[in-house]
Amino acid sequence: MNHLPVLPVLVPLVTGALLLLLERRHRISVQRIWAWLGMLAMLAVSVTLLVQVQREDMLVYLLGDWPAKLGITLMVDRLSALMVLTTTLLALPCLMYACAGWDKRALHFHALFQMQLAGLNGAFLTGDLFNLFVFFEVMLIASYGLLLSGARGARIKAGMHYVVFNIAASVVFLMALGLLYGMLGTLNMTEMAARIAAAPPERTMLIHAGAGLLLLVFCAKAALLPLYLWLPEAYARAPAAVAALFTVMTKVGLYAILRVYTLMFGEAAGPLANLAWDWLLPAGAATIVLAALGVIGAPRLRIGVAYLVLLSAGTLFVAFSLANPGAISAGLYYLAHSVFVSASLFLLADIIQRHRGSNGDYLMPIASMPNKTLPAALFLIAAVSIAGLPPLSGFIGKLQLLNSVPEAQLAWIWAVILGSSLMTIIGLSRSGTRLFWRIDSETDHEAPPVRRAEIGAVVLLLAYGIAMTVAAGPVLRYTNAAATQLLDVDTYIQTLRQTDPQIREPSP
Amino acid sequence: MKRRMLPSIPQSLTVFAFWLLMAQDVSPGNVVMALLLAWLMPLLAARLEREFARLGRLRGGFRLIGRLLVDIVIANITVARQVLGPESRLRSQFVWIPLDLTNIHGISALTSVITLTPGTVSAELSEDRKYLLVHCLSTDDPQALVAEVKARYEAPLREIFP
Amino acid sequence: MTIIDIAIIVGMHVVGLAMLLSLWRLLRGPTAPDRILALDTLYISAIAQLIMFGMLLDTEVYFEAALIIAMLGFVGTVVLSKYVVRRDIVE
Amino acid sequence: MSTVFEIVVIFLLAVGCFFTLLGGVAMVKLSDFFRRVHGPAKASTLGVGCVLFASIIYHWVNGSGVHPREILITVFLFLTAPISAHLMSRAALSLMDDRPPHPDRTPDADEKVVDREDPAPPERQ
Amino acid sequence: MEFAIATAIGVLAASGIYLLLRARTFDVILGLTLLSYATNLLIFAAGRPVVGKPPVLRDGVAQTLANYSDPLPQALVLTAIVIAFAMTAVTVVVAMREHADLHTDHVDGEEPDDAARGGDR
Amino acid sequence: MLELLLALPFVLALVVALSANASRRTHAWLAGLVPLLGLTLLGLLAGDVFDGSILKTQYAWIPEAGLDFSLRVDGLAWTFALLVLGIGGLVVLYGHYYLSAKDSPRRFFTYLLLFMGAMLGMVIAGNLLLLAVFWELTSISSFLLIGFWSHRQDARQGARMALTITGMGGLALLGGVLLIGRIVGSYDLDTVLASGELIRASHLYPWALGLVLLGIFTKSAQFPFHFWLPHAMAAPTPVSAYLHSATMVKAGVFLLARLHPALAGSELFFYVVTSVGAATLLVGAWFAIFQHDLKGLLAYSTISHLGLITLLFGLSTEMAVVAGLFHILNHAMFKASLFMAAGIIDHECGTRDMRRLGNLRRLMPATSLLAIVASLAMAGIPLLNGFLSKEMFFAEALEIGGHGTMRTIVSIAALLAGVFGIAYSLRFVHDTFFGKGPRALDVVPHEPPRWMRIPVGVLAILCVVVGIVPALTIGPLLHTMVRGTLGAAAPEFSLSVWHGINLPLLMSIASVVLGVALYFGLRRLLDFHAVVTRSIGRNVFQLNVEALFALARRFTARVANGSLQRSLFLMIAIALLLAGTPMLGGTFELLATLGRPQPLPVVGWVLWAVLVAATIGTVVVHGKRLTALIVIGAVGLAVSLIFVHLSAPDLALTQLLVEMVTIALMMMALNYLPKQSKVSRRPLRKARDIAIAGVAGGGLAVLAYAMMMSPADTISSELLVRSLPEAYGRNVVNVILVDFRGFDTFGEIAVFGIAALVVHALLRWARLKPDEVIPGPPAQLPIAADLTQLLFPLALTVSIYLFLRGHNAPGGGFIAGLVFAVPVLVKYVLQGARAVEATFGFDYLRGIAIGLLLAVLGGVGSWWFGVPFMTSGHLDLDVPLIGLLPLASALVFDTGVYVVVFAGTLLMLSTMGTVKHRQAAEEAR
Ligand code: NA
Ligand code: NA
Repeated sequence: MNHLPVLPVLVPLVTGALLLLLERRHRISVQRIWAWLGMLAMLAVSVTLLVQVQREDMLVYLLGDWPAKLGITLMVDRLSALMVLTTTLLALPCLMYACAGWDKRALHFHALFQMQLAGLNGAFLTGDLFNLFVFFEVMLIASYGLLLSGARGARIKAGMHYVVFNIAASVVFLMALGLLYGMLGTLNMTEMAARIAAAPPERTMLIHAGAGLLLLVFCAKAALLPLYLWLPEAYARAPAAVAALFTVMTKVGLYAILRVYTLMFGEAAGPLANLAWDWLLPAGAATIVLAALGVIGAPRLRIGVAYLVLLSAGTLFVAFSLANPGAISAGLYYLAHSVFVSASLFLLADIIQRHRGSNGDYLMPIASMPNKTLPAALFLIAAVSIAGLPPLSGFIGKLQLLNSVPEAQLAWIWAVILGSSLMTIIGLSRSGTRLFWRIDSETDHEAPPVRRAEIGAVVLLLAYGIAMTVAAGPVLRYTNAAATQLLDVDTYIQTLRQTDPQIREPSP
Repeated sequence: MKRRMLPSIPQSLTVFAFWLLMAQDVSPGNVVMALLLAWLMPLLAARLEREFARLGRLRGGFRLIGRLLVDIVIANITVARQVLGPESRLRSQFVWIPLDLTNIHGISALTSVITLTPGTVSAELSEDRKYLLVHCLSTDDPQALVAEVKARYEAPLREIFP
Repeated sequence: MTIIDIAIIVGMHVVGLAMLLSLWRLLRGPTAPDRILALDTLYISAIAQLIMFGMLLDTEVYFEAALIIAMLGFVGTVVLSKYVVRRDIVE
Repeated sequence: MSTVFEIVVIFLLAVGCFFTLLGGVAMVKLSDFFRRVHGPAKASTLGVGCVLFASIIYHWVNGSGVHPREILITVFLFLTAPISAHLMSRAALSLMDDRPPHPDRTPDADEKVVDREDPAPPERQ
Repeated sequence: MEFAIATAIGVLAASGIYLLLRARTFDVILGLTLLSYATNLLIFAAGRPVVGKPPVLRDGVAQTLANYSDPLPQALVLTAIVIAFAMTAVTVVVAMREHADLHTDHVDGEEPDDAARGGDR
Repeated sequence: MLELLLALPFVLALVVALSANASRRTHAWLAGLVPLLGLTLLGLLAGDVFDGSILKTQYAWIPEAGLDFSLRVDGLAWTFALLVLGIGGLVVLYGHYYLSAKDSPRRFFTYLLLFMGAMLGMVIAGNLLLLAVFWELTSISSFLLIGFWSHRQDARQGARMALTITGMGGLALLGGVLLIGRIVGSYDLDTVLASGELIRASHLYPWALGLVLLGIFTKSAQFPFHFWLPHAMAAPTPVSAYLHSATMVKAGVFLLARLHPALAGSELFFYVVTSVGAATLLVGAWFAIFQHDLKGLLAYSTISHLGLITLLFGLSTEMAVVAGLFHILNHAMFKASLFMAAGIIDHECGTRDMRRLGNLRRLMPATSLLAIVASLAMAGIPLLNGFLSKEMFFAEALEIGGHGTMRTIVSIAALLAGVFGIAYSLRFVHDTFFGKGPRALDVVPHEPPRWMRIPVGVLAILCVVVGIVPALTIGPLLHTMVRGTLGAAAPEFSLSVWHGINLPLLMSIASVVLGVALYFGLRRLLDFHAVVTRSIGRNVFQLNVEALFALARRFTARVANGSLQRSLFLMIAIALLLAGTPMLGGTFELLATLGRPQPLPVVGWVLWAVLVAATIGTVVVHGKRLTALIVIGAVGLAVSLIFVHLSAPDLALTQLLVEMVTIALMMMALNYLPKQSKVSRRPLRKARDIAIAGVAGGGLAVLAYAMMMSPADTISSELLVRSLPEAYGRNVVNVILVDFRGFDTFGEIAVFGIAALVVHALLRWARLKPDEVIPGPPAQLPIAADLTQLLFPLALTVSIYLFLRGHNAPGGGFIAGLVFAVPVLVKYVLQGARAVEATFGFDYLRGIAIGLLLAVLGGVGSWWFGVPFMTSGHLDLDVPLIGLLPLASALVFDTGVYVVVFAGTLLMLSTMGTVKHRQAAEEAR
């Protein structure tokens, strides 16, 4: 029996629980060691998962050995494995950064961090819609903790907005679940897909309403226009390591959209086929435009970076709603890239903030910044990458995306995507020149030490991007395969129905 | 030692009976379980209690309960009349009942009893624990009420909670 | 339907009326203790409803619910009253 | 089921429901908190007690077995109802303009009117 | 009965939404509470509620949906209740902290007139 | 070898960047290695290239995107590489002496090498996409170079402007390249160059051409994008010499040459490129006359020359291409040397302002001589290289076939440009080296170090040599270059100084005469000193950028103003939109087809009434918080009773218990919140909210009703059937919770535990002030406390009972955990926190951890039997005396649930309840 699919949830959960046990009695160094052991185990698991998925196409894990439609199923396809690996790779430098000091100042940091990973991984792996909700909640509540632990003042304020907004979205999620279960009688996504395809016309309206609410939820989590207002402050106020980890949170919403609206409301869904994409394409493009304005208008570096996260979300919306294998593949590549690079920018912003003393990361006052060479160089790499300039990963992602736009929509989508790149260049070149070019190194305040772990974390994140650039061929082959697999709904239904429990009777 | 292992025998007995009653089954398994709980639960409870009730003579207790049941029924009817009748006829007032009971468990029991018997609701125990404030729905003679409470309920309770 | 069933149903309606009366007090007030009292009474009436419902269906599954209300239903009352008295619930 | 039991059950039910209703009526009809509290504090308690006994007898006789554990509900109710009443009275007392003075003490002179709807301590008003 | 349940859901949802849109943290929390009641009832309603058929199996009664109500939505609602509670707890505490740190209970952490005068630099 | 050539600059850039402690000289030598070695490599390649063969290497990089790492060297690429490396070498040498002690040579040479690499990659790329990649890299590295003196505002602005304009062009180019790829199906340069017909025939051709040209024009500073170039002069002079005369700005015209076979040959191409080139030619030349800054003059002259080259490519005849290529080389020579000369002057005099300079031929004769030679080349004076290409230009301008108007226009433009060219060259020479001056300098100028002069000298000598014997010197190179550009279509031509007296020669003479006249005429007419030159383009750009920033700032602040109410309102509105759209058609029809609802007894309506009245009551009194909390308690109770009524005892229990805990939580919080809401004075907002809430509620009610009335089709019947035999439980809800969907519960307790952690983390160190404090000692509640003494152990017993029985009757871990926690809560309330915590002494935090681990353990146990996580096992333990003891493995899991719920609840409540104590303890310390 291969238990690998459940490990991405269990490993961080157990690690988190152990860390909680250790908290009272042991020094921070002991906690860190355990946290790292957990992380390394997680890394091993995610890599193995990716390898196995490439070999076997799809892993189905029937929890409790119940037939798929009775219990909860974990379904690992290429997309899930990719998301899990991305999350793990992101978490490593985040943890590294936090271990440079923040973890001592935020109560329960390590436990919450692991729980967050468990929630993320669970959301990526589950094949059950309600279970998706549950893991969304695990992820969210851990994120509240990470955002608010050790917080005061302005961060609490941002937290309030973030928490309430997400809870309201969760309420809508539950409503959608109620409607969908009421009409379809099951919660297994694949089974739901089969039932939607066979639904009689008088049921369409209610299913459609449920699907619409569900779409709203995912868009809210993914920060699509106009549901993005919560994001900039929350991300800009979060502690650096946490903000960096959060870059993957909007992607969970995107993942969910991709999963649900290809599997359940894909080509086979009859009158409900492809119901999401018509809404999402223009909204995604509009998100890009507004986010680009946000990047330019940001008074602080971190706000700007938060808008970059938004911009990447918008780009992904466009990519996914084109709903062809090429675009989805490009989107997946771009997703991983944007996660890493925007994370590195959050971390950098924090380093910069500390080095600039009381001026923080505000762009307006002219402030000196000691020891700026290394941060500046790293900022340059990150900026080039996130703006989609060659030769780094952002460029490759956008290139592939541009390549997959069908000719009918070519002009305006290209204009939006290339235009957003230009706006990013304008915005980031201004930030960069203001932060690093203002004054020579002689300063009025003492330079804080450059902590090696912090710089290391940024370097690691950027190294991912560079690795993705160098190995773009294999990576894109993988994402292509993932996208093709994703659109092949019949195989999902077949695979699921052919997976029998180990010892129990299959469902009649 | 006994105190640490079995903090309160009355409590243990209560739990034992309680479990069997609730499980509605006197199989050996349940008896073992009941014994186990009868030992463990008071231990656990003891972590939260400063002092357990010390019981005196219990004989008076059963008589008290019997009397109480009758009183509750009879006096409820009185209250029904008073409530359903015109409100202007009610002569409500507060009465301080001086206490002879010093045992807090006794006072508690008295308070409950007063509240459960109709016509009176105990409202407050003075800080020095010497008086109990009682609200009467309708009485013309507070002193008689005080006397009746002391005789009917406080006296037997003083026997149980010396 | 037996005569007892009819009695139970009538009883449920009577208790329902009692609940409505409590509701009236709950909404009307005027003081906080009045509302607390009304809520407390609603809880107690609920026990009667549960018991009669269990009788009607001849089932025991509502026992636990009734037990819990009887045993812990006063928690709300305790907390609310303590708040009125002291503002600080846990001192 | 024998008629005797039927009569007993119906009687208990009738009494129980009557007192429960009485509690409600008392609450609506009477004009002052301390008068109202009399109703629920015991009428309702007694009423529910009666219904419970009716239920025990009913289940016992009606075939689904003796369920003496329903007594436990009564026990708990009788344990907790006084606590509730006591605490609510404390709350109401703390809001009263003219609290009954402690018999050993003279009344305070500076007691003032308080907002009964949502009480605040006098010194803040 | 369905009509009653549906209207109850509607009233709860409408009230919840109205309170959710208020400006004070406490009102928002109340609104979320009402909304989650509405949601729970909605999920519960997905099981096509019936009276008196709790899904606790009895001997000799065929194990079909004719004799027992749908247990699955009940389990879902249970989970939803618990999660809603957890979320309420967090929100309440954030509201406490916001009031303590920012001296206001406005959801945005500042009174609107403060914001008009000039917020973030 | 091509790889090695390309790798050289990048590798050495890295080496330079990392050699932090090396001396200035070392840095320069490391940087100098690149051109030295690079030129050697080029030399090795020369044989093959001059023979006309095309050298290629290719590696797959991203085959999915058609992006191969392929390098390709033909005559054109080789020549450009020569230019990049050759002038690069001179610039390194020059730069070493030019940089002051304050400038970091490490930074400078790193950037310079990066640029060199990017430029080299661009010219030898064999794949169009790869070319675009390097193209953007030149923009980025030039941004760094222009901003090298980052403390100067003009440097920062110039750098950003250059980046913005060329970055935009780069993105356009990328788009164009992608379109070409779409048309051709490949980005391979050979394939693309061979597909000219195909490309020009495609309906995408205008788009592709437009985008590519946008890239080219921005990079080569063509009108109207020319204005960035003068502002890029804030860069150190070696950079200007290198980037803004010899190489980067040539990238555009290089691409024009490179893609000539693929794109040129259409009317569109001809008109667009020619007119833009002509406009640039004139604008640049005209503005050059009025610059006071030496580098400004040179920059505008560069613009003009780039316009000339562009114009030549626009003409598209073979000989025009030849002329264009020739002028690229010539311009590189004289302009680089002029920039360096300007740099020397700046270096020695401390100013580049021609109004303060003059008569320098006395002070620095050698430099002056070289600069004058180069200026004359720029002016197109015979026997210098500039003359040759200018003659060819005049000749081509006069020979435009078939375009009458265009011919006239271009010819006049050519003549005018010649005139202006003479004028500004004259101004350069006259104002700097002759006349009076210099004025008000801080230093006495003298000759620079020898090694600084040598690069200028080399280039100036080249100008002369090429000017005199072109066929011998530059001829073969130009031939190779032309062959590389035009391939088979390359024309035969010969370079000679004297073509006899013809129209072009007459034009040259005329332009010299008119130019001199213009210069001196202008001098007489207006005082050059007083002429204020303004860059309109720059102002427009700056205004636009500022407007963009202002718009972005205002818009973003307006929209994302942090208002939660707005966020929520939008969410609800979108929900209405998304769920309402499908309902718009057919709701009534659907409702009409539904059957009759089940009847509801009066008791049900009573519950309904309680629920609805209490709900509305909550809304009405929401401003008074205590009241609202009491009233909402009735809502909770009504919901529980509805659950009871509708066959959900477990739900009712859970709801009741959660209700109790919630109310405690709320009351604790209320102590630290204002007791009343501020009254909002916004009736419109209220009305809007009531409306949207009403619509949403109504919509949801309709959905719920329609859903309930639709026939159910659920998998639950199978759950009912399999619950007892396979999961050993009668309470199917509980079986679902711990078995069928145990993983949900698993996540749920994680949520619960984390929530407790969050509460703890938020309040552990918080300083909270109660909204109001009631004076006096803590309330003693001895009677209530005493009565709960009996309650407590019984409640615990009930908790155990519910826990053990939960699988078969209402109950289970969650409910039992709460039944354990609630009495403890009562203890907290009645006895005070200190009393409880002193004696009770559980570590709730560890409880949560242990509970979670237990839950995992309960699930993992099944692995031992080779079945998936959480597969329940069942064991009937036959214990002597006790009898059969049924043990389900789900019990372990449920124990975990129990512990987490108990510990989590109490962690939350105790943390909230003891804020004051912790604070007091903190203050006491
Ligand atoms: Na659950
Ligand atoms: Na349960």
